Amino acid sequence: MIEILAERFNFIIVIILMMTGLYAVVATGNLVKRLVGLSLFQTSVFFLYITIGKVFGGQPPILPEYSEGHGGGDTYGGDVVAASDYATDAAASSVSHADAGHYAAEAIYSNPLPHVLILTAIVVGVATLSVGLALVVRIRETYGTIEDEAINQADYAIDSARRNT
Amino acid sequence: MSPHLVLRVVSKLLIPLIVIFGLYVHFHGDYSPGGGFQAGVIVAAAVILYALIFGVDSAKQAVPTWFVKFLAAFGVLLYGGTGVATLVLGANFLDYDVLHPDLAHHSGQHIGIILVELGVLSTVFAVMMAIFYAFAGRAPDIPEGEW
Amino acid sequence: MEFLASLLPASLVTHAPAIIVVTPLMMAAVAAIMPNGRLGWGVTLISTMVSALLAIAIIVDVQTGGVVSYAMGGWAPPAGIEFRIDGLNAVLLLVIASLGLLSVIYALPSVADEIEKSRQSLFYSAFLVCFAGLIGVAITGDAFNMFVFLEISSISTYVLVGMGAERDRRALTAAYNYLILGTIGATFFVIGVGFLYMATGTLNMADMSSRLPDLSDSRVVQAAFAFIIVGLGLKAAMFPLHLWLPNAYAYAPNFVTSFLASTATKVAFYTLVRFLFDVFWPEAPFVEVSFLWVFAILGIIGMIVASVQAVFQDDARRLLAFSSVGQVGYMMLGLGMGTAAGVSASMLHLVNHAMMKGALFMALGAFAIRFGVRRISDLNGFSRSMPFTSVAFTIGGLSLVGVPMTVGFWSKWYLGVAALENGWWWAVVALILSSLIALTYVARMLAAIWVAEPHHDRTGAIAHARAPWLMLAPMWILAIANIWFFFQPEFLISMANAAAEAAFSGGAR
Amino acid sequence: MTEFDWTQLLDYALMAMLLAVGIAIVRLRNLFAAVMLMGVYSLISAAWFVSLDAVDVAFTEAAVGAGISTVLMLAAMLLTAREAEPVKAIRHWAALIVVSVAGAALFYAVGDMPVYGDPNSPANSYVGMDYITSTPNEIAIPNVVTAVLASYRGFDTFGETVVIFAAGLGVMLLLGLNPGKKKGDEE
Repeated sequence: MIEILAERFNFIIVIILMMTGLYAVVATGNLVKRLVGLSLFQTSVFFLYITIGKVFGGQPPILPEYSEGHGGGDTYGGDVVAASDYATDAAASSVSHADAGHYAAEAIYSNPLPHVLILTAIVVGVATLSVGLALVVRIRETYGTIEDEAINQADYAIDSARRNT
Repeated sequence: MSPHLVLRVVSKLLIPLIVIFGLYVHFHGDYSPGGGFQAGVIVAAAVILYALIFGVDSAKQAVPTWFVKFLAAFGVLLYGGTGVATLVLGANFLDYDVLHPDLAHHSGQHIGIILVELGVLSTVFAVMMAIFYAFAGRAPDIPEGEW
Repeated sequence: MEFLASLLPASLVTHAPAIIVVTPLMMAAVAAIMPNGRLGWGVTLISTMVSALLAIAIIVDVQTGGVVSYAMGGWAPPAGIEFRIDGLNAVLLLVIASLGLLSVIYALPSVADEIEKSRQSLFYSAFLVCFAGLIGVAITGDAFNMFVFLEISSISTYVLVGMGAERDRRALTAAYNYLILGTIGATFFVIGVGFLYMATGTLNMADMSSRLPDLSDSRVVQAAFAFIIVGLGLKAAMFPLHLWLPNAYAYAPNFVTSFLASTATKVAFYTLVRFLFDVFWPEAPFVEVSFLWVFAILGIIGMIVASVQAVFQDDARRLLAFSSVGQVGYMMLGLGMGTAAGVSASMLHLVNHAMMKGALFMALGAFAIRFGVRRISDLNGFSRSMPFTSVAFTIGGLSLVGVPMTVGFWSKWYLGVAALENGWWWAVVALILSSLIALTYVARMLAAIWVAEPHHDRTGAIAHARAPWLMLAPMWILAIANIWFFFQPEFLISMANAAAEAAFSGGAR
Repeated sequence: MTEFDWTQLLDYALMAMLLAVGIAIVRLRNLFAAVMLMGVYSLISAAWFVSLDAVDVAFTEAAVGAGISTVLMLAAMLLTAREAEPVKAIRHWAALIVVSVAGAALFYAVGDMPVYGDPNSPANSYVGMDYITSTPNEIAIPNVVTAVLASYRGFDTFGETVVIFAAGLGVMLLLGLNPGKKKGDEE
């Protein structure tokens, strides 16, 4: 059992962070604090996706630059290759277009797909946070408080006042 | 000696560099980490720094609110427009190969990616500015002294 | 239908799935920079018309050619994003496009009355983004793309609900709570999709369903199922997860409520059906048990409890919002049967409920624009002053109860027949019981409108304050549809059966 | 985890810091400190993303997460309140119940999850890796993440741009841009 968990400690960290975020959202009465908990909860989802895509010994999924001119325009192609030597420290010789596909298979890269998904999720998180904060500012201006018990009491007072007019 | 003299001088030097770095991140997005989002946020950070030091009203003269609203809409239109252009040229939505005849070097893809990232850059920059103006414009509730 | 579809050039129809989502999004950007509200409304009307026409073209395509698949960016499905429209989401397209168009026609006077002048064009832009998001969720075939469109429609919905604050400040807290619960629902959905990606390695739903059956004992897939059901249940206002809905629908602007009540929860219900039947597969043990216990039982409890809560409401729109939660319970019951007849009955009820609630909320909006009505007691004696609106409201109310001569009867009938086929007599009892409760709260409202004497202080203004034409027309189109589809139900029933058949045949099997 | 490579120690340290900062944020009542710690939390997560080979995500998380979110929360906090009420006992226990149920569902599934960093786990042996082999031939740009972001899954990014646009709309609608006073008050 410990062996299984030891190999997957990243998921355990993700789950603990997820639960702290969820706890903050449910427990706190303060509206701003609840949004902080919500962004904590969303950030832990980012870790879940990225740790899926991690490959041991892998590099960031950025292929070494290779020449564009495998057909015409060799002169232009040559410079690019020369300029890009510093990028291919691992690769022995200069890399032409056809080799790039083959070369890419040799080096180990991490999975690029979760990175793309998480770029989207970060933006969604910030969008939700900014709309939430705009609502909290408006609530503060109309109700004068951002504690949800006080807000409920204010609404309840108006309701009961209206009910017996 | 106006207040924050050191801040003013340093920021006068820094802000253009930040904007240039933002554009570098955008245009170098094909080769190194970066792209529309990061670039938009960096350029917005530069203008927010300007607003913090020289006051929100002077920032509003530099980047007026109607321009921010227009730029946000322009970004979405630019992105969608690239897609509609590929549709008009006969391929599926957002299939950039039709944008440029030279298929060997995939220049259609490169053009499409740069255009799309420009759309993202302008929308993200405009929205970050809009959010900053919306929050910064309202009277601060807590008096300065109490920090 | 065919005549309308033939209007469009062939090249446009092949790209219809992309254009139907992109037009509202780009028109939203155009509407945002419009100088005044009327121009914003014009842009919105044009783009909803275009989307409605394209929706008809796609539906005709689906009926003739089976599944319509569109690869975004020209990349084949597992690598690129695919739009996939079969019988199941064709029904959704029909509902969203038609109700969206009618709501926009209804919008001009209602928005002019409730939203401040300088913000109307931005308001229409937010509506267009929500409209495009709902269509996107309905027709995308990629799990993560569905999350992106879910967020697009949700964020604009939070803003639209929050805009009700110019009339009633409680709209702000309603929008805030909706945002928190909606975001938790969307994040649970993303966790579920992440687990499915972890187990299958792909994000395309059709591809995912071909790889899932041989992973049936993997606990990751079971956890993914649980998280996706809770996430989408939150979005669909399934019974225990519906707490955000009553306040959100009650305090939002009237136009927003009439659009959301007839489309938003329906789309979330569709995603539940899509994931249950097309991504997961009903024979799996953990899915099998969920049918009875999660969907059927919770559906029935939801029907009864929400209808009872509706009876005790005194705010007219909150009453209808609680009844909406009850109606979602009907759909969940149909889904919980797990049979083709059950799913077809729930899809039929989905369309019928969209028509009923659309008419009801539009009528309430018309009452509100003239007299700013909030409580049911304010509705007294409205039949004298606004006869047309009252008749439309009555037709909608009777259809809600399921009285013969209205379309609600058929959905209750087919739900009952499906339940009996399944041998669930207790489901039929629950159906009848909740219909009786629905009768009480509808009768309460109709009595206020037709029987009660108007308030003394309004007799002067009550002479004949008819609702503006732009509000009456869509309201009456829906009211007439409620009756017409009772006598000509074949079209809706064939669409519902095609949806059920598509649900069962989709996916791996 | 065959031979012991030292970067693992860095990962352990970052994870420990993340946990500590996360729990501190939840327990703090002073909102100013919580917002500052949120910025710290984003920067540490950006650091861990770098060691997880997710350089684009680290860049975005640092710029958007630590930069803009912290500025936003500070501005909002300036406009609202600086101190949160203590958590009531009833809500504390309700939260613990919800959290333990969700946590149990997650821990139940940990057993079958692929091993951390396993190259032939289902996720790392199918669509994700195909992008690396097909990008040189079909799009020919080095940064595969940008290729997937803008071209293969370009429609996702279009949806994302609309999400940011919708958030901008929302803030403009709810709070208004309060333009310069001299040009007539737009509100």
